[in-house]
Amino acid sequence: MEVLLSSGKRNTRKRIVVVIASLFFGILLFWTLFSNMLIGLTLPRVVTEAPTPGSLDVNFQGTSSLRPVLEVELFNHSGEKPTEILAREGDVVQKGQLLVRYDRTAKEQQLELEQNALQKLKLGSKQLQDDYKLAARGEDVAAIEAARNALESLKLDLSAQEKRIQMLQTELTDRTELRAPFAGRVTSVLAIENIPSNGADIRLLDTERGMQFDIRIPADMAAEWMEGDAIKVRTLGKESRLVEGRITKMEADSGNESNMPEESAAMNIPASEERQAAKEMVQVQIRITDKSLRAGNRVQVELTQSAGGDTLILSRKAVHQDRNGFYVFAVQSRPGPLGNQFYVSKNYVTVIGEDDQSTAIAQEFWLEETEIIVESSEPLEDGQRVRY
Amino acid sequence: MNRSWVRRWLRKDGIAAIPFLAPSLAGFCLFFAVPLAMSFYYSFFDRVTDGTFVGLGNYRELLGSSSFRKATGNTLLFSGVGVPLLILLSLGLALLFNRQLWLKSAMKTAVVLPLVVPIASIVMITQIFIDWNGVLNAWLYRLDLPRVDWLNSDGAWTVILLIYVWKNIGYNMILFLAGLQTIPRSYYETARMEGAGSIRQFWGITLVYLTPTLFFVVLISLVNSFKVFRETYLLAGAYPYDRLYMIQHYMNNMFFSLDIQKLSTAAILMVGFIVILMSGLLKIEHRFLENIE
Amino acid sequence: MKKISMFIVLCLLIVVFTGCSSAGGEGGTVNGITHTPTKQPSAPTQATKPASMPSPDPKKQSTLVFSMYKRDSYFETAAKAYEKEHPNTKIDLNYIVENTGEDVSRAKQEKFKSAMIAEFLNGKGPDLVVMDELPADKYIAKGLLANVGDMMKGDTSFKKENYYMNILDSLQTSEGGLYMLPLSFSLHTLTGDQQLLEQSGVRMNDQSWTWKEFLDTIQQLTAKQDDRYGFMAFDENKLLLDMARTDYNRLVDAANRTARFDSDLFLGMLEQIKQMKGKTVLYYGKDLKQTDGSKGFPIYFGENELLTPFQYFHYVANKQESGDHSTAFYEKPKAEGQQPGGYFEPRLKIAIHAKSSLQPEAWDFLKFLMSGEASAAAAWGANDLTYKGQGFNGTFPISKSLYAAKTNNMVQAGPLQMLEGGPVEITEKDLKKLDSLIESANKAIFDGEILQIMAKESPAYFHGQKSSQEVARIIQNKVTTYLNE
Amino acid sequence: MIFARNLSRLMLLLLTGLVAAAMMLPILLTVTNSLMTEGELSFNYSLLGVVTEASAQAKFVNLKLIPDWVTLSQYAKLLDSTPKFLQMFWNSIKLVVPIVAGQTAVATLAAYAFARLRFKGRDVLFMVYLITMVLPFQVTLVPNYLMIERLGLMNTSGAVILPGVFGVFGIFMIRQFMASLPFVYTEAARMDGAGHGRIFWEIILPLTKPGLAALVILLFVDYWNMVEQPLIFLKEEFDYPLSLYLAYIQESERGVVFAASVLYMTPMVLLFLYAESYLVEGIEHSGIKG
Repeated sequence: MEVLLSSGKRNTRKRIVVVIASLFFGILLFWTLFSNMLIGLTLPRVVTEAPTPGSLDVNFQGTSSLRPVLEVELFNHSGEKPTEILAREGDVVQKGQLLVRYDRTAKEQQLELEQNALQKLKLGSKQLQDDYKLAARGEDVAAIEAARNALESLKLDLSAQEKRIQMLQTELTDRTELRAPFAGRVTSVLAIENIPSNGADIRLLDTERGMQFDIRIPADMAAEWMEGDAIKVRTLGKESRLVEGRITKMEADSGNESNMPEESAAMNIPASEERQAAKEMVQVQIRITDKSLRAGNRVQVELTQSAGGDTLILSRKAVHQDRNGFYVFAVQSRPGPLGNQFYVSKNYVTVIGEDDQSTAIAQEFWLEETEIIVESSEPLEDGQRVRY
Repeated sequence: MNRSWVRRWLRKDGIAAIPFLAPSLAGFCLFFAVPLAMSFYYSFFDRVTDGTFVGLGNYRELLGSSSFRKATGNTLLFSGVGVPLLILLSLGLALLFNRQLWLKSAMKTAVVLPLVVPIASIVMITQIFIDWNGVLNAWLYRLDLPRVDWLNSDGAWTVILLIYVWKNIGYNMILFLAGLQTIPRSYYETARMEGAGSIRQFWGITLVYLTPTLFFVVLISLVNSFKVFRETYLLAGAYPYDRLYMIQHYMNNMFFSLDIQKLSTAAILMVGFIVILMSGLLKIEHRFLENIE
Repeated sequence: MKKISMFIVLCLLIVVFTGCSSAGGEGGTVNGITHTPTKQPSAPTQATKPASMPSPDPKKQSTLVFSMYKRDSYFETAAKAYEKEHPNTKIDLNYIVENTGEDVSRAKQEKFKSAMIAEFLNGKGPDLVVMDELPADKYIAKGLLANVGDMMKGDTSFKKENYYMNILDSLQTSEGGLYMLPLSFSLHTLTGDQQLLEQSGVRMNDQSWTWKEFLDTIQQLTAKQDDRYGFMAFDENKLLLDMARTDYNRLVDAANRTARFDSDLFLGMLEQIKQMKGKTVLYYGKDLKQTDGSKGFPIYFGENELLTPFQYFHYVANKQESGDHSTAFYEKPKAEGQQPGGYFEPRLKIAIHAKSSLQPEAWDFLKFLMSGEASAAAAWGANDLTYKGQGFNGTFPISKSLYAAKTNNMVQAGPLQMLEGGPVEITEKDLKKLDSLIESANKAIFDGEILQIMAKESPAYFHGQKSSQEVARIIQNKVTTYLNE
Repeated sequence: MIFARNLSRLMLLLLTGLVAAAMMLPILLTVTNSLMTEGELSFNYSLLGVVTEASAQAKFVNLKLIPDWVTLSQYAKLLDSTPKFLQMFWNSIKLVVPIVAGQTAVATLAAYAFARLRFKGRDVLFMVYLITMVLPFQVTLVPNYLMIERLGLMNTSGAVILPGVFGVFGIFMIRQFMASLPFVYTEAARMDGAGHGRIFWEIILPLTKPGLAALVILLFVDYWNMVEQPLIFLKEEFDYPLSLYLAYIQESERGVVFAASVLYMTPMVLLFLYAESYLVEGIEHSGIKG
C-alpha cells in the first residue's frame, strides 16, 4: 500500500521534473536562437568586394583653360562713335577686313571746311602772283622782295592746307574704319553703335599662333616628355574632341600652389594635401593651334600610366586614410557557433595609383582571397564584428 | 556438488567474456593502457625521447627529493584523515536516508547538491570566507582577535578537508544508497525473525553485503581526495602553504617543468601504493564473494 | 582458456609495442601535416650540431611550423613575405589567442604551455616557437631547444655588425649557448637631472653602484635639500624584485638546492624598502594616487622602462615641462663587481626546436624575422607608446639597420607631437645618447617561479599585515619546496 | 513507546536538517547572490583578494544572504550579452550526453564480464583498469596527446568524448554492484540453459538499475565538471564546454558568475531529481524475486 502510494508520488514528481527540465532547456534554446538573431541584426552591415589582380591604368586628368598666345585689342583712335559694326564675335577675319565703320560726318565737314579754306588760299595766291609780276617789272627791290615773300608764305600755307586735307582724307578713310591687322578671330566686340568708345572696340585673336595653357602634371608621368613633344589634349564642352598640342615649356613645380590659380590638376583623390605633397609635380605649358578653340575653353590632359605589375584593383571607396597612411578594412572570418562570424581587420596598404573609380594597391599576401569592405552602415573599427 | 558445478562453468567463461569485454578493452588500450605503459617506460629513462636507460635512477632521485617526501607525507595525512571521515559520514547519512524520514527527499537533495557546484563557485565562496578580508577574519575581528592568513596557516588544511568532505559526501551517499538497494529486504526480515537487533543487522547484513560498494567507495574517495587539488591549486597556486603541498602539486609542477620522468616515476610509485591497497581490498572482497556464494 | 590468455598477451603486446615505438624518436606524420614522413623510429635524432650552418635547400618542399601564444601581425606579414621569396617553403603559424585580452583567466596560456610540453616531449612540436610564455630554462635544460648561437656563428651570411650583439651575447647561458633570439627589447633605466645631481656634490657612479650604494646616495641627496624626494619607484614589490634580481645568486643557490630568503640579506631588503618610504623613496603606484599631484613631485631619480625611442623623447619632454632641463639616463644598480651596463628586457624570444628536421630552413626564417625586412611600421607615433599589440614593430628591434631606418623615419617626420605640451625636436644628438644606452645594455631582466613566489607573498609585509620574518619564512618555505622538487 | 519513537524521529530530523542546512549554505549563497545587482556584488566583494593596508582594520568582505534588491539582471546580462555562455552550454550537452550514454553502455558490458564471469587474468586486468583511474591527468597527458594526435582526433570533440566513453569509472562501479548480487538470482536461469547474453539482459541489468541511475548521475556530474581534457584537446573557444567558462571566469565577468553557476548547476540538479527515484528503487520493486 505504502509502496504504491509512494510510487504514485514519485511519478508525479518525475513528471514535474520533466516539465521543469523541458521548460529550462526550451527557454535556453529559444534564447540561443533569439539572441543570435538579435546580435546579428545589430551588427553593422557591410558591402565587400574582392580585389582583382591586374594593373590599373592610372589616369591622370588635368584640366585647365586655354588662353591665347597673342590677342590684341583694336582701338578707335578717332574718337568717333561707331556707325556700323561689321564684325561679330567669333568671326574669322582676314587681314585688312573691315570690322567697324565710324561716323564720318564730322570728318567730312572738316574736310569741306579745309577745302574751302584751300580754295580761298588759292584765290589769294592768284592775287599775290599778280602783285609779284607787277613788282618784278618795277625796280623797287624792296617791293619785289616783299611780294615774293608774301607769295612764298602763301605757297607754304597752301601746301600745308593741302596736306591737312590729305590727312583728313586719309583719316576719313582710315579712322572711320577698323580693319583687321592680321588674320584672326574676333574674340569680342566692345564697340556699340552710335556710342563713342574710349577703350578698345574689338578684341582680335591671332589664330595663326594658337592657344596655350599651363598644367601641373605628376613628375613621374611627365618623365618621358621633352619640350617640343606633341601631346593629345581633349577639349571639353559639347563637342569634345582630341586636338594636338605641343609642349612649349616644362619646369619643375615650385610647389607654391598659389601661383596657379586656374587649373585644377588633380589625381581625383579625396582632398588630401599629404597625398598631393607626396607627388612631385611638373609645371607644363602646352600650345594648341586649333582654330576652333576659344580662349577660356576648358581643355583636359589625360594621361595613363600602367601602375606597376603586381597590383590589385580595389574600389576607391574601400581605401581610407589616416595619420599612418592608407588602409583598408578586410573581412576576416572566424568560425563561430552558428556558422562563420565576420570581423573587421584594419590593414595598411601601399597605394600605387588611383583613378576616379578604383585604386591600385601593392599586392600583399593577405589580400589574396580577402574580401575588402567597400561600404558600411556604420563607421568601423578594427576587430569589430560585422555581417554581410 | 553444487560448488564444483559453479567452478566448472566459471572456467568456461573465458570465451563468453570476449564479447562483453571487447569494446571496453579496445578503447581502454588506446586511451589508457598505452599511455600508462609509456609512463612506466618513461620512469626508467632520463629523457622522453632518445633517453638512455637509467634504471632506478629516477626513483632514487625522487626519493631523495625532500619536496617529494613532503608531498607524499601530506597526501598520506590528508587522505588518511579525509577518506575515513568522509566514508563514515556518508555511510551514516546513507543509512539515515535509507529509512523512513520526514522530508527525506528534500534533505537528500540538499546533501547531494554540493556535488554540482562548479569549481569556480567553490573557490569564490571559499575565498569569501578565508580571505584576509574574509568573513572568518571579520568574525575574529569582532572577537578582538588578530586576523589570520588562512591560506598560509594550518587552518588551510582544515579548510581543504572541509571542502573535500562537503563536496564528496553526496557522491558517496549516492553510491551507498545504490549499494544498499542491492541488499534484499528479505534478509533483514529473516534476521528480524531470528531476533537480531539493528546493530547486529548492520554488522551482519548491511556491512557484509555493502562490502563491494565499500571497496568501490574507498577507492573513489581516494581518487577524489586527489582531485581536491584543483580547488587547492586555484586557491593557493602551485606552491601553497607547506601542509597543503600534495603529491598532485608535485606532479603538476613536474609537468610544467617538463620533468616527465619524475612525474612518471612519482605516478608509478603512487600506483604501486594503490595496487597494494587494492590487493588488500580485493582479497577482502573475494572472501565476501565466497561468503555469499 | 588458451584463447583468453592469448588475448591478454596480445593486448599487452600491443600496449608495449605502441608504447615503445611512440616513445622512440618521433618523426612520423600527423594528419599529414608534418614534414619528413620517412624517418627511422629508432634512429637517434639528437641534433648533431653542424660546424657550419648549411643553407636550406631551395628545391626542397617544406613546411615550417611556427607556434606562439599570441597572434602577432608582424609574424603574419613576415611569413607571407618569406613565402613569397621562398616559394618552396610554407610557414604554418599557430597561435592560441588573438590578443591577451581574451585570456584574462590565463586558461589559454595554461593550454598553450601544456600543449607545447606534450608536443615537445613527444619529439614533435613546432620548428620554431615564441618562448615568451614558456619556461625557457626548463626547455633548455631538457635539451629541447637548438643552439641558435652556433647556427649564427656557422652562418657566413649572417652579418653580426647589423645586430645588437651586446644584447644577444648577454642572453647566453652559462655554458655559452644561445637558445633564444629576441626580436626586440626594451630598456630599463634610471632617470635623473644631470645638472642638479652634479651640483649636489654627492659622488656617485652609476656604472658600478649596487643597490646599497644607490640608496645611500639617495639618502645623502635628500639629506641636503628639503623639497626634493629621492627616488620614485613604481611600487615596493617591483623595487624588491629589482633588488632580489641583482642579488639573486646570494639568495638562491640552485646547485645546492638551498634558498636564503630567511637570511639577514633578504630581511634587510624588505625592511629597507619599507623604512625608506617617504622622504627617500616614493612609490608611483600609491603615492601619486593619494596626493593627486600628477606631476608635482620633484625627484632626483625615477625609474623608467623605455619600450620605444619615442618614449625616450616623451619622457625627456615631460621632465622638461616639470622643470628638469638636463634629464639624463643612468644605469640601474647592479650586483657588486658586475660589469657596467644597463638592463634590458628581451621580447619576442624565438627558439628553434632541437629535433626539428628543418633546422636550416628554420634558421633562415629566423634570420629573416630578425632582419626586420618585412617590418611594415614606418615610424613611431604617439599611438606606439605601449608595447601592447605592437609586437615587433613597437619596440627596439634587434636589427641595427632596422632601428636606424626607423629612427631615420622619426627624424624625417619632424618634431614629435606629444600628447600634451608642445612638439619635441628630435636631434641626432639625442639619438646618439639613446644609441649609447642601447649599446651598453648587457643585463637581461629575468623572471622565474622563485621571484614570482616572492612577489606574491611580500605585499603582506609592505602593507603591514605581517612581520618581515613571517613573510620571509613563508617565502623561504615555498622556495625550498620549489628547489627540492 | 510512541512518544519515544517520535522523539527519536524528531531528533533525527533535526540532525539531518542541520547537516542539510550546512551543506546547502554555499548553494544558497550562490542562488541568492545570483539575484543581486552587479553593483551590490562588487560592493560586497570588492575587497576579495586585495592586500589592504594594516590600518584599514574594520574593512571586510560583506557576506550577505538576502539581496537588497532582487533582480534578474545577472541572468539577463548573461543570456543577452554573453552569447559564448549559451554556446558553451550546448557544447557541454553535446560532449556530456554521448560520454554518459557511451560509458554506461560499454561499462555495463565490461562490468558483467568482470563481476559475473571468471577467466584467467581477470583480476590483473581489472587492477590495470583501476590504476588508470587513479592517475592524475598530467601523468598521461604526454602519451595521451600523442595518441589523440595519431588518431587524428586533435581539436575535435572526439578527443574528449572517446576517452570519456572508455572511462573506467563506470566499469568499476557497475562491477561492484553486479558483484554484490547474489548468485542465486542467475543460477536458475543458468540451469534453464540461458546464455550470458540473456542473463545479462534479462536478469542482471534490471537488478543493477539503482546502480545505473547512480552511475548516470555521477558520470554526468563528473564530465559536466571536466576541465583539463577539453582545454587541452579542443582548440576553438566555441567548442569549449561550460565548465571552462566557469573554471576560468574572468574578473570582469564576476558580476555574472553566480547566475552562470546557477544555470550551470540546473541540469545536474534536474537530472538528480529525476534519477533519484530509480536510485532508491530497491530490489523488491524490480519484479524479481529471489
